[in-house]
Amino acid sequence: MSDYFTWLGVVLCLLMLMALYRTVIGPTIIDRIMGANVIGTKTVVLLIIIGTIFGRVEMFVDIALAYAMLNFIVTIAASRYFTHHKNILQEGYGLRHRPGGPKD
Amino acid sequence: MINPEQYPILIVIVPFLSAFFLSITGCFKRSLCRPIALLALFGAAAAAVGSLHRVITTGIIHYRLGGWPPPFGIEYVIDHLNGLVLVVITLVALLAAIFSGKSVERELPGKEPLFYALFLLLVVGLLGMTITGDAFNLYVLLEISSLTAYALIAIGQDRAIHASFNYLIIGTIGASFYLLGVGHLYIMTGSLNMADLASILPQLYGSKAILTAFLLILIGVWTKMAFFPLHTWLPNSYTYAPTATSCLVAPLMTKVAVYIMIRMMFSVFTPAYVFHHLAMAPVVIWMAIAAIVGGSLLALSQRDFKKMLTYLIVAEVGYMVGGIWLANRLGITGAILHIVNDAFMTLCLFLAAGTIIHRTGGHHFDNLKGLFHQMPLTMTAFTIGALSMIGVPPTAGFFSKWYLILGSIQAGRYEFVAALLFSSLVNAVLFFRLLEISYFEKPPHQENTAHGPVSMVAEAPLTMLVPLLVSAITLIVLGIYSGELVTKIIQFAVPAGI
Amino acid sequence: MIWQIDLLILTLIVICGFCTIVVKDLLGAAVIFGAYSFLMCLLWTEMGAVDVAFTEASVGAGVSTVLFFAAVHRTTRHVKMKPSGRLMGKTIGLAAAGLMGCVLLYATTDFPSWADPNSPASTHVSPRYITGTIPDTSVPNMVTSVLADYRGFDTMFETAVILTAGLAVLIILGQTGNRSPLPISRLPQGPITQGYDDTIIRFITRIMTPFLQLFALYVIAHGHHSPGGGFQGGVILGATFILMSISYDLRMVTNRFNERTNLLLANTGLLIYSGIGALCLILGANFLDYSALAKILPGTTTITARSEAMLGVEIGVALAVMAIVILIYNNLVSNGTYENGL
Amino acid sequence: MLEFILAKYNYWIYILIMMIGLYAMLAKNNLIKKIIGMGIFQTAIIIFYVSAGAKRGGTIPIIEHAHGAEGNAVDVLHYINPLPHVLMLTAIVVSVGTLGVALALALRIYGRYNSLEEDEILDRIDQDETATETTGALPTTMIQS
Repeated sequence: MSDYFTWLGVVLCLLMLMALYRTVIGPTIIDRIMGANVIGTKTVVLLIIIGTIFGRVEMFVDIALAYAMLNFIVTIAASRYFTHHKNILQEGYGLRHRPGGPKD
Repeated sequence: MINPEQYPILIVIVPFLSAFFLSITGCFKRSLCRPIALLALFGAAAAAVGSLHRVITTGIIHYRLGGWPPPFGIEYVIDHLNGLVLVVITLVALLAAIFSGKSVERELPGKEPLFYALFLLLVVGLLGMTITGDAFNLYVLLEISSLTAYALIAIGQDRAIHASFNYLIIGTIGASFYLLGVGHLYIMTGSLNMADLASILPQLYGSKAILTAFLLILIGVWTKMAFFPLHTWLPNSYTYAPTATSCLVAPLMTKVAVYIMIRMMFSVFTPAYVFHHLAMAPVVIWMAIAAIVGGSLLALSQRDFKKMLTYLIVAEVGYMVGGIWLANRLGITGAILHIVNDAFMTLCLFLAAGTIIHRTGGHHFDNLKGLFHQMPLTMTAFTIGALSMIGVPPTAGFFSKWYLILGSIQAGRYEFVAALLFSSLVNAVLFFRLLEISYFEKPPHQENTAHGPVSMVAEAPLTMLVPLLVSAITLIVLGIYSGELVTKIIQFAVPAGI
Repeated sequence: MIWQIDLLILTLIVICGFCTIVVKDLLGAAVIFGAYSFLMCLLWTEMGAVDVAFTEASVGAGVSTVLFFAAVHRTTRHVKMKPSGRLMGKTIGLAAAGLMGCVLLYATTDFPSWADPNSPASTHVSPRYITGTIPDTSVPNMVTSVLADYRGFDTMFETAVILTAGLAVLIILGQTGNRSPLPISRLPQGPITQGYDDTIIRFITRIMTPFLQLFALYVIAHGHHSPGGGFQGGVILGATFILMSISYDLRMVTNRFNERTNLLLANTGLLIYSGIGALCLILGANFLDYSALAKILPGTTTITARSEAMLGVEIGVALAVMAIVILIYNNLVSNGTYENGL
Repeated sequence: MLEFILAKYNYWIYILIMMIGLYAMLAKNNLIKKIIGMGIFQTAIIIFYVSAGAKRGGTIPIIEHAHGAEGNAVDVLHYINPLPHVLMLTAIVVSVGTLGVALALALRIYGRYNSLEEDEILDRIDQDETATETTGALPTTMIQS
């Protein structure tokens, strides 16, 4: 049973790689925020799975709860930024610098 | 009445508790802040002197925090070395606090509560680093003293913020290296207590991880003390810091870092490991020579006396590090004596500089013109500090330099002797130039009124003058009694086996 | 430890860390840094360091990311590119990093294997904590007992570090802007100024906040038996106020927690901690030797007195941390003026 | 082979992360990037310590109900070493404190020099200094926000 959860964890980690790809590559900031949010959500699940592997879930629930809440705050804060600065779709904030870059 | 057994903890706890008490009082009544700070520092100084006295009469003091035995809990250890350093820190801090009243009022209006709370926390950090017998506890206190120092420097003028940011980045690298070094020790031994580490380490001296740990700790501490190639953060941050900050930070921060290096080299590792097993002493001595020569030359090129003094600190750090790595009794005695002397020398010079800045409003050489006639007492104190820095007997600076020279001759390091003499020569040139400007040149701040020329600069207020004069007198007293100091205290502080 | 997950997460962390410093957008960098912290939290959990994971989840992933957003909001998002610039700095950076890497790599050859139960770190001092925590302090969570008792002195200074950081932020940012001399005791009471009517967010915040605060109190009080404690609880409490200030307005929080209140709370928290220590001193024991408190706490033995005193200490820590988190956020997000928030 | 990689993998990775952090702190031009580098640098040390505390076959360092109570002995091998965790709690708290101060400094620098790029800031500082030296006038770029 423990093996099953371990490999479940591994698969989730691999899935996280896809979200990480979106986070890293962008191209817009919204993609990044979404990607980070997905990573956060997966982390909550993984926390519980790790708890199951250790056989002491009750100790890990608190962390997962706190985690989910703070993830919420981070996402809201990141979104809130755009009520002040309206440059969501502007090009030039990617990994590479593109000509005609952003004007803040 | 408090049991003398509890003196060690009082040294740290009195200013610590007072910092919060002061911060709370500051929310309601701002004028109470300075008296509380002075009282706290006075209490700490009394406890430190009491502890040093107990060390001299009864031997090394151990204090178990929380009552836990050493490798499991944190332990305070006071021996001859750190007892002396503790007294120096508390006295210097007390003098700097007395001095700072007027300049804080003027430079940082409305911020007294925050300033004094941070001031006390900085002193707590320095004291805690000195007194502790636990390698990790030292890191936490290192961070307290660094964070307060960043903040206290950043509120200065001109480029202080940028200097403080640079200091923060480099200081964090230094502290992290120290932490990583302690981690390497921990992973190899499983202990954090210095005495316990010292008992386990000898079996592991061949280990590469232990060598790395030693190097990491050394580099971390060197960064904090601004040893030559790592000194770049120091001059700007100390120059542009507010007067009250630089009077506290400049005399103490580098000295405490030197103390930590001594503690790590001799109490965690052993002289046998450091000097015989590693054979890196020649390299370090050449680096010290570079520090002395480089610091002196850079000081020579300045037209700003506060900045000049900061470069001299870099050179003085070279004295102490070089003296310790000479690996003989005389050299180490000289280095330890120089920690004490240099703390008071730097204090004296920075207090004098602070007074001059307070009165003339700038730290350029031009501000010094004609000051001898306008501020005779201040300039006398400045002269004593300068003579001590040059190394003229009977001021304190002469004796530590004497020991250092004797030590280097004994070790056969004539290049170090040459560097010491060169630096004395440069100091002489520097300070005589300053004294010449202040004695012979005409003051610029004269206005021709109907009643003839009136000077706008007067002697400093009493709260500034008294600490300045006390520090200058201390220099002479330290010089006269340096023999006593060496035979009563310092010779026990030099590790056995040298 | 679970090695499969360990390997994967470490690899992901390296990718995240690398991209954080490469990406050309500061907000994006902050977001990726947030993801980096999420992964860190997983790594600690997987290695069994639940308390560290909890702290990372609250401090690292939560508060520090929000602080980055606040700073980017107040400065700029844009990183300027200079293709040829700073060759010197890059060379120094590469050389220093390379040299350090080589030295550290050289050291790893002597390390005991990862997770070796017979390594010196696991056999020298730590067994005493594992076997001693129940008989010495009657606290099952040995991280709490080491944190607040065996090495309680460290923790006191650690709380002082947080307070120092708060005071430092105040004194640094207090200079900007045209605000009244410190400390601000009363801000102009006014209607909420921002015109964005985020009904859903506000509604959810209104419902969630009491539960979150209750949860934070639980974390503080239950730290003896499960992961958590003063720091984590304090940060979560502080984060709820940050949440309110984000979804409503900064004014909403500063009207309740002005600067003076925050300073008072933080200092009181630390006075509680060091006061408990000093009380032991007055009762004739060493500083922070909680067993002396058995004389004045009714119904305790020297052992359970330690447990009770730890709870008191945790409450002090939580107060200080909560106040300072709010203080730092408020100052950073408004550039020291308390005018407008994120 | 797997054994060897497993034995040292954590330590290799912490070195790699530390190098990334150090490089960012020293070489990056943008102040916020430097601060992020600082965060990465500090977390690398935390990885190192926590890895040192891991123990094969150990569970989390909270005594289970069956152990310890009613005179049952606690098995040392059953629990992970708690000491590095405690130390790293301290380190995390220290790093968030440093982060706060660093960001506050960055805000002040931006307020004054209107830039986060190191070289531009240095240029402006130089301008200020030459301005004060030649004319004695107040710095031109003194923008207090």
